[in-house]
Amino acid sequence: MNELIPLMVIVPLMAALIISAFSRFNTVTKIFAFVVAICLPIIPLASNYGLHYFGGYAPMLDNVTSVMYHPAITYSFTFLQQIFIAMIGLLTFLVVFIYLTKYKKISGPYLFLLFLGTAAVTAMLLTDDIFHMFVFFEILALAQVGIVAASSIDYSYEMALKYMILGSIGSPIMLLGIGFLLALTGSVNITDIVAAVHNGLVDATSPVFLTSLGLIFFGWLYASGLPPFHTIKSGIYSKAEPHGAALLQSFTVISMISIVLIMYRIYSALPIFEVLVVFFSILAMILGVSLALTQTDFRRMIGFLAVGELGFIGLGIGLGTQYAITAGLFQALNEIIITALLFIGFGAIVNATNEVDTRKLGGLLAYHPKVSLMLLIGGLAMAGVPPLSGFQSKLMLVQASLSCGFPEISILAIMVSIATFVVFVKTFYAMFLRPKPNDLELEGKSVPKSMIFAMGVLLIIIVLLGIFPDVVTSGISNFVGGIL
Amino acid sequence: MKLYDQIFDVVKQFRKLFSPGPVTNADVSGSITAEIFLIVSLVLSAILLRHVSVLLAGLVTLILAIVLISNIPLIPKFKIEQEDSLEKMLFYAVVTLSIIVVFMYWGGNLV
Amino acid sequence: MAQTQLAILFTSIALVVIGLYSAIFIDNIIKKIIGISFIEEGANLFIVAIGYKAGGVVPILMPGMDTSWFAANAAYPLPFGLVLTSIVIGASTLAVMLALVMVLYKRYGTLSTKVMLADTSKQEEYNE
Amino acid sequence: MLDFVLMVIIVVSAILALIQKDLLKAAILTGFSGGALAVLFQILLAPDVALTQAIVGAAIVPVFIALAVKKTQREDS
Repeated sequence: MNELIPLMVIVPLMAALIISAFSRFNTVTKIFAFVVAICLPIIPLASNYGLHYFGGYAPMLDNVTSVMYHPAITYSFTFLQQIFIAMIGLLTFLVVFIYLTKYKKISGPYLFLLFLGTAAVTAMLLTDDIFHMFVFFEILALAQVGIVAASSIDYSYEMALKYMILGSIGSPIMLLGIGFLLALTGSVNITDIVAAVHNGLVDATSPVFLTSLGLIFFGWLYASGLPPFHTIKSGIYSKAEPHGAALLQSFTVISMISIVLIMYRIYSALPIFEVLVVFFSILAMILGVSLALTQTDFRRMIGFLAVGELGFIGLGIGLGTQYAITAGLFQALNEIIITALLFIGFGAIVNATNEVDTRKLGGLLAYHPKVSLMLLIGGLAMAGVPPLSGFQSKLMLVQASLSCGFPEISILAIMVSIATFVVFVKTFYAMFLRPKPNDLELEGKSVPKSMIFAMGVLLIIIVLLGIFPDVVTSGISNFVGGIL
Repeated sequence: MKLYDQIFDVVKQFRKLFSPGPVTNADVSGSITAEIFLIVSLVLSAILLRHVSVLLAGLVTLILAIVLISNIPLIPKFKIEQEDSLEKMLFYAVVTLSIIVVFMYWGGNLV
Repeated sequence: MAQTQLAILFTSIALVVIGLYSAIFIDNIIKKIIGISFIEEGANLFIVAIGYKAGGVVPILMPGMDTSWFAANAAYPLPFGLVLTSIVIGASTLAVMLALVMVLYKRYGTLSTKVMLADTSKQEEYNE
Repeated sequence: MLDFVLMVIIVVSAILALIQKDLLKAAILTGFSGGALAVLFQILLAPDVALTQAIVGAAIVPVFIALAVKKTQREDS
């Protein structure tokens, strides 16, 4: 059943094109988008693991040097790709569902952008070809800009343009890094590059190889929103529509882990790689959380928290043992779900009050008890309170850094978790528990049912992953053992 | 007494951070938490230098702690540097890029 | 000759540096976008130069060519294919940026980055 | 020899485009730079890339910039 592997990219891509072409027919397009969105999480779950060679060009064995060459663009599909693609598919389904029920007259281009982004991140996860990854990375950047610019929030165009200008520095620099690698190895297939590096065909200590790491690393910083790009990432989250922001952060997390896994496979022999990743992750954790503490716009606050949580993922990868990388990837999965829940929930509050300033809100618990309860559980999961899923991954990370001989990092991770908890409790108090200000109008506005449904689904996954983490971690651990 | 006055001045300076608009207790306490968190976490991450050299780690930690504490409140200065104007973001991006490339080309083998 | 490739390396580095300079120091947004697009051109030029072979032939197998001679003398075609994609991506990115600039010009009436893309709180003051 | 001349043209016209006060001139100089790059690609044995770059770099990009300048303002103030 390996024919299903390319379909994971082709289905959302074709759906995007068809929807934007036929968006005049409102009802038909709605039904079509709904059906495609339901298919997205089902395809990866129904597919078998394996490799897919585009064009059918199987790997060739060079008889002289007895080295395998991969002439085709290769998609590799394992447990890690399956779980992440299924999760992103589920999230896309929920976001599309919220969008379809919220507006009577749908906009074709917006659905186009949502499906295009999903297709791009799926391809980035699956691909074993570094240039193919770069192409979809650029497509993803365009889709993200479109999602931000399409929102009706003030100053969204400005933020989109800022993101794009920074992106047109970040992406060519990454392309330059890929060019350096191509010059050294003569191939863009990652398996071939890794083989060349490990067989000693490339001098791992040569300055050119190190510079290619630096350039690709800078592109990775832009893709994942670690410092110095943390302000723009939190900015675009706060300027997108809430359901769009929920999808945007998952795009960020997926592009972060797909690029960092590629870098890990190529550069893991260099000790400087792990130092760089850990340094920027710690910086992201400190800056993200300390800036989140001082925000008054709660969408911006969640944006900074999301950036701070990314530091945990980088920390897991940077420590470099099997247990640590498993913890980092598990944290990535949890963060996708939890941050999506928070964005959708706070978006529901914006929907019901038209206010984003925490100083002007209050007393919402009595008006929206369901939303506030689910938001409370989501926030506790993000801060790492047992028995929710965030606790499991953070516990694994702390144990991993202790066993690597870095107790400082464990203390730092725990402190960041506590500060996250403080941010959340402060906001929850200001928005839900404090007496209602007199000039706040709450009558006659309700939260859409679809948002509550989406939050409920995500909440069930959070609780299930918190109670049974082994379902995911054992599979991820096998995958990590394969690339070490 | 100067340090004492400075610490108690911090709360007054936070008022400017949230202007225009009212300042609530939760915001001020959040800012104070951020201040303490920033100092402690930076000092804590300086201890990581002990894997390079223990003496260096001790010196850097001490100097960093003194500099940070004598410069409170840090959060207003910090926030001005990280506002979302394009110029500041581009400046920090380009500076980071040049530091990474120069460091990798000439010093990538030192670690 | 390797001289050409070295010279191209310097040219592409010069283009990248021009782009980075314009990103920081040029205030006019259209000129800034023009400058940043030079980074992309520098990267493209570098990648094309990887495939170049001094004294080689264009990597198209014509009828009547000896295959082993062709394999030894043709330029490496993989980077060329990559650059094709990259050029198109660069042009589309530029088009989207210019479209956003046109929309924002109507709101602000100036092309200065300091006004148009300042901090959000300052923009609120400007609009009031 | 032609390749070195072209490289000089690329860099110089890029610098000149950035110091113009008139944005339309900057657009035309960008086209110069893109066209010279296309010829350089031809010399570097990549005729397919040269064709694309000639269309995109020498025609489409300057036209886009000129359109943007026409819709906004011409002089750099």
